[in-house]
Amino acid sequence: MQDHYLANLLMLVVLLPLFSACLLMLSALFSVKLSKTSVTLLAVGCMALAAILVLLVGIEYSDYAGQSFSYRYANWIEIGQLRLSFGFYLDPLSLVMIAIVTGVGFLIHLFSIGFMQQDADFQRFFIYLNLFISAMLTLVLADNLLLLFLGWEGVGLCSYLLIGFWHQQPANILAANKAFIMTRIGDAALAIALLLLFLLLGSLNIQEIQLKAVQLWPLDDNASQYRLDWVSICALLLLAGAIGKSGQFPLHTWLPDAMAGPTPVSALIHAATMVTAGVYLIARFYQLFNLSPLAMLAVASIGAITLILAATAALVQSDLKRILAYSTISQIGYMFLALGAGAYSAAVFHLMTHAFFKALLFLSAGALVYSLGHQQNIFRMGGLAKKTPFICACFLAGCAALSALPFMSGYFSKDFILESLLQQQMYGFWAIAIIGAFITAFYSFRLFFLIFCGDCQLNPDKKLPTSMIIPLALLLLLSVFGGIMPAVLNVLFEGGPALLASVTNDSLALHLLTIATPISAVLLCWLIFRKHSFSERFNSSLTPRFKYLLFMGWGIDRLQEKIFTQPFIRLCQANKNDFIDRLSQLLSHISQYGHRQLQRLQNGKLRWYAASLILSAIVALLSIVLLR
Amino acid sequence: MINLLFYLAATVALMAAILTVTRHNAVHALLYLIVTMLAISLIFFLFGAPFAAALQIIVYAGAIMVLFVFVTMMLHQGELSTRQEAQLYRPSQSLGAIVLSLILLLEVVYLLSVPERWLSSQQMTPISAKQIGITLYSSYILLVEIAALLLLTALIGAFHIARRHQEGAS
Amino acid sequence: MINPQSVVLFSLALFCIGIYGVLVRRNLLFILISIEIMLNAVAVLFIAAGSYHDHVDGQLMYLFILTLAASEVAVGLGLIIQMYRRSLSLDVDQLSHLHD
Amino acid sequence: MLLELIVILLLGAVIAWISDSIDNRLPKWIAVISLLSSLYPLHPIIMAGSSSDGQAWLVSESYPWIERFNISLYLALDGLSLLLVLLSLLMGLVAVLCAWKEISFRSGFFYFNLLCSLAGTIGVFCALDLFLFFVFWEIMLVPMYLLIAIWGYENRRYAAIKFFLFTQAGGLLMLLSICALVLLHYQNSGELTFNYDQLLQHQLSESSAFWVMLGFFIAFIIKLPIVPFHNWLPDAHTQAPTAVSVILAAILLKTGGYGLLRFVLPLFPSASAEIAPYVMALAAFSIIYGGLMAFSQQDLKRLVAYSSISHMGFVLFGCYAMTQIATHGAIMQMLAHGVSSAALFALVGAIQYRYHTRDLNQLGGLWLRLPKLSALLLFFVVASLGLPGLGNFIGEFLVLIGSFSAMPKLTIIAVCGLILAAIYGLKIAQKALFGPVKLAPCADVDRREMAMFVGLALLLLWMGLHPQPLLDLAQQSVNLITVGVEL
Repeated sequence: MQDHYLANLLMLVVLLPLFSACLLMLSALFSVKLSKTSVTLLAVGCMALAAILVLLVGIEYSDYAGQSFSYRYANWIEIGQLRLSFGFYLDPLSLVMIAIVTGVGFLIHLFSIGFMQQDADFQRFFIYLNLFISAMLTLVLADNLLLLFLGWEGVGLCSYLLIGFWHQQPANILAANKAFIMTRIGDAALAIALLLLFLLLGSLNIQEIQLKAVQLWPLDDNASQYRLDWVSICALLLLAGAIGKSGQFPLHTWLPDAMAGPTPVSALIHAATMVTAGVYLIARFYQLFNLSPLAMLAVASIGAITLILAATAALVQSDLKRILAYSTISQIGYMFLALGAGAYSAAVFHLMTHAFFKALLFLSAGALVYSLGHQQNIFRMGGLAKKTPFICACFLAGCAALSALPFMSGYFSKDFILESLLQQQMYGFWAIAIIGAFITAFYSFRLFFLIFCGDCQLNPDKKLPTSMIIPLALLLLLSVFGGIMPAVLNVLFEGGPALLASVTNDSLALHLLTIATPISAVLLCWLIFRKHSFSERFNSSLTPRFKYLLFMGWGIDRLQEKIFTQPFIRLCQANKNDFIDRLSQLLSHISQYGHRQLQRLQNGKLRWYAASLILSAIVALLSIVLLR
Repeated sequence: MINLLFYLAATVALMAAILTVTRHNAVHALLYLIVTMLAISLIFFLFGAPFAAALQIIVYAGAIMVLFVFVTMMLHQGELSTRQEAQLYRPSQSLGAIVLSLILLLEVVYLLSVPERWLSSQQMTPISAKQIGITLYSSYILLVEIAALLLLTALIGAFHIARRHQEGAS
Repeated sequence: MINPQSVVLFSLALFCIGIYGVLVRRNLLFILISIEIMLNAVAVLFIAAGSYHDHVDGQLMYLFILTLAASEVAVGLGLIIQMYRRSLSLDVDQLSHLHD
Repeated sequence: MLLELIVILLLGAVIAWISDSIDNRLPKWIAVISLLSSLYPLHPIIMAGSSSDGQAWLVSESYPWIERFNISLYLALDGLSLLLVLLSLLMGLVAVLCAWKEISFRSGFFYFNLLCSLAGTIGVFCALDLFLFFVFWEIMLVPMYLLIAIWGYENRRYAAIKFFLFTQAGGLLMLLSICALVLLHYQNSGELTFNYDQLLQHQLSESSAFWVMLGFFIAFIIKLPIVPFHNWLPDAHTQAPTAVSVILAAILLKTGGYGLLRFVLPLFPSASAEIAPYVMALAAFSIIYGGLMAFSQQDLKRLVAYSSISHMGFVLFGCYAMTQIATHGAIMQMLAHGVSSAALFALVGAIQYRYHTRDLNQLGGLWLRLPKLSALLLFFVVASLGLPGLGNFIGEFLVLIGSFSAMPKLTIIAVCGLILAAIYGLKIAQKALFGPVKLAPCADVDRREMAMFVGLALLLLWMGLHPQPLLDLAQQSVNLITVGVEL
């Protein structure tokens, strides 16, 4: 009975946003005009309801004491061995995820009411947003890989639609295309992983897969550790899927461009939820990944590379949202690093706090952009602290959390990651993470100082509506205090390092280092800012070329374009007229040529005919005589 | 002797034929053609086919040639062609034909002068018209029908083709 | 006894003269005349073969050739008349515009 | 019952033609009525279809025809053909709706040809006498040629002749193969028969089976079409009027897949198994090549046509993987592609009807002008690029997962086709729907179009979310196909 109740709750959580999206869509298709208020009520109302239902789910689920709960609603496909159903799987991990999705999602919905108020496509925006929420919830709740894939592609589609929301600018559409296609490359890898897992293990149910994987490929201590065996291949393919979705190196280049979408979208999809789907995927398959040291190393390496790459790129950007995008990439790199270290709880913890503070940062950036009339260049801003104190406070909290200043939410999670790295004796990665933390703190406060300190250049011309202030305030609280409840997350995974393990003596010094790093970065940043050394242009710097390289995100974008995109387009252009068609036309050309030649024989000259008649008679006679 | 007669007639036929195809004037050509026919007719006679020889002269040298001559004359109607014809006519031009025919005539006279010679000249037993008629109307009756059809068709066709189109189709 | 080889050679020579006429002359009338010569060459061969084999068929074939020649001449001359009416010329090469 | 079905359509065709002289609005109504009434003889089969009781055919009937050669009107339905017949009728309806306003020139003859072609197609799906099959195959093609040649666009004669030559060449090969098959059977058993069931029992020697199979195979892959023989399709689609494009994409291409499943695989199991790796490589190449070509097109209809080639590559891929799942996938892919490509062509036709252009460079910013039509176009584009939850995905997914065990490397190549699908799919959206407005305002979709498109969209959703009834219906046929192969 209780099962049914919980199952129905879960289904409602997923269906409510879908229902509102469908309703709005149908009303648009059939020309039923809805006022903005009713659209708001429907979309945000459903979202609020979903968030409340998740709360109920949480309460209900507490009875299960960490046991997983799964429920099959209906069969999907059933052919022989292939049995797929619409089934949800709830465990602490997915609970945390749906809580983040609905919670942050609701706040961002609320924020969007104000932000999108003036937009003509108000209704379309909320259709996409609700659709996204529903797809994302399907993704995190799915009990089999195909349903997960459904959600996975669904969020990709919504992301595409929302990046290209303002579709009249061709640049936005290009960004949207880029996002969809690059993630699609990852998705193809995920699809192959799915095929491979089904072939090897004969199931697509996530839990079953892991169970069978553990039985089939027990971790062998004697064998060489970094072997490319089947489990590694599966794990690496899953990783490739995660890389695409989560904007990790080398498929990260779409994410900075994705900032073309409306800011709430950037907050929801490209910071808080969708891009963390990759982290979720790996966390969901943690048993499988545990079986493959090679894949774990790959996860950690990719995390480390991305973390440094994106953080350094963020150092020199001038566009407010681009900085935040690079910072997101970098923070997800942290999560990957944690995953690679086996610290799944740490990764998910960081995912959660990151969702809070990055949503806060994006939303306050959105509020800022909104009140400044769509100005995004940070070098045009300055001294806004007095004009917009509330946004300033939000931003400060967000930056502090991002930089992992002590006792902000980001501090706990990042500290936890660093600690797990030490526990796993991954000192190289730990060093990278520390450097990354330093850079992170540096660029966040560069951002903060440039916007809010110094001389005032711009005047905000709009007041924030309440619907924007409330979510900002709530997120502010979450960013500051969101790190104090990690104990819940301890039950997420069996094994792996425990959360906030007792601080041992030998790591105390290192612990202090993790506290000191961001603080010193902030101080350094302040010094440089006082000397007015930050500059939008590149000529003032000692190494302008290097700075430009950083500005271009290490040139990876260019490289990809040169290596893949342009040859691809050139190939397609070259064969635009289909050479096979040409070949078959050759056939018709040959027969036409033959026709013309034969036509010349039929010239209407009687004597020519007589001659050829006689000639052929002679040839025929000769051949008869000679060949006999 | 018979060989000599044959070669003589054959030479006449060939020469006449060559002259036929090389003439510029159609009437001259036809004249030589008639000579050719006559020579061939003689050759038929030598081969013991008197019926064929007779037919050759009657139908070919007679009927068909008359057709040709008629047509040729039809094509050269009018004052102009008459005047041309007057200029063109020279008795000397018929000399070749006369000589060739004379040779043939001599041959025929030689043959006919002594009946034994005529008979002995035909080593191959001559085939009489009666034999031909019997065969023709027994085993070849179908071919006769077909030939009749062909002639009828040719008759109608020739009539139709040569008719003057009054409607002014062109 | 007439040598069969010489008969065949004679017939062939006559036939070739006919061909020569067909190929070389452009006047339709001459072409028709040449065809007559060719037909006669064939007829000679038939008659000769018939009498060598002492068979009546040779002369029968001659009869049919005669029929054929008569029909051919009739139609051919009709065509010549028609052509002359249209173009006032008997040049076959001028007829080539018929082909398209 | 099946004969009635075909006769109703042919009768409707004749009446439509005649009625044109009374009023030129009559033919389309008659077409609709005859399509709907042809469902009547089908309804007991559909009722019975859900409860399969292990028999090979859901319904079969046979009438003597040319007794001297033992040719009969042997018609039968199993799950596979029932599905395709239903698809044909439905898409026929869609085609008529597409032609509703577009065709005014000699409309009686148009609907005559349309219905004849449909009748031929349905005959192809039902016929189990090989000679009858061939007859229907031709009945289907000749009206199609006329439809393209008379009502097509600017370059219609070229396209029509190309279409005709390609398919006719295939048809000729098939005829040769049919004759060879029947004669070989006659030599071995002394019984002259064109009957499918009897020929199925017959084992050919290996070398002759290969050549006979090749004739059928080439005929069907020309129809599908698969890459070296594909080039009639873009031209035919581009030049054909919308309704004909719909029929062509939705149904006619499926006869190729059907032929493979019904004839090539069961009749020549060992020969098929032998060439399967090469065929799958060809199919994978077709998937990739079609995708690449689709991307480089400027003409919207051409683009969709090339995408069809890519999608039909999946059908061939699934057929020759010779596993149950992949065969199911091929069938699902045929159905889903039938619906989605029909909708895409209808939408392109609707755009062309409004703006008289299919050139992607001249379109642009359509979303602001025709928001509903654009939303629908986007939906079907997304469906055709294989979004999970819609029919095409189920087809592709089943094909891939079924083939992976057979040919892992080729399957991975085929998966790359999904990336290409995204690339060319988004190109449509980018060039036609988004960007600055280039076109004048125009009336958005009307009620007729809306009903049609929403219906198709719901159908795709149903296929994507609850494909099980379709899979169950096809199960019997799939068993037949794969069991033969596995032996």
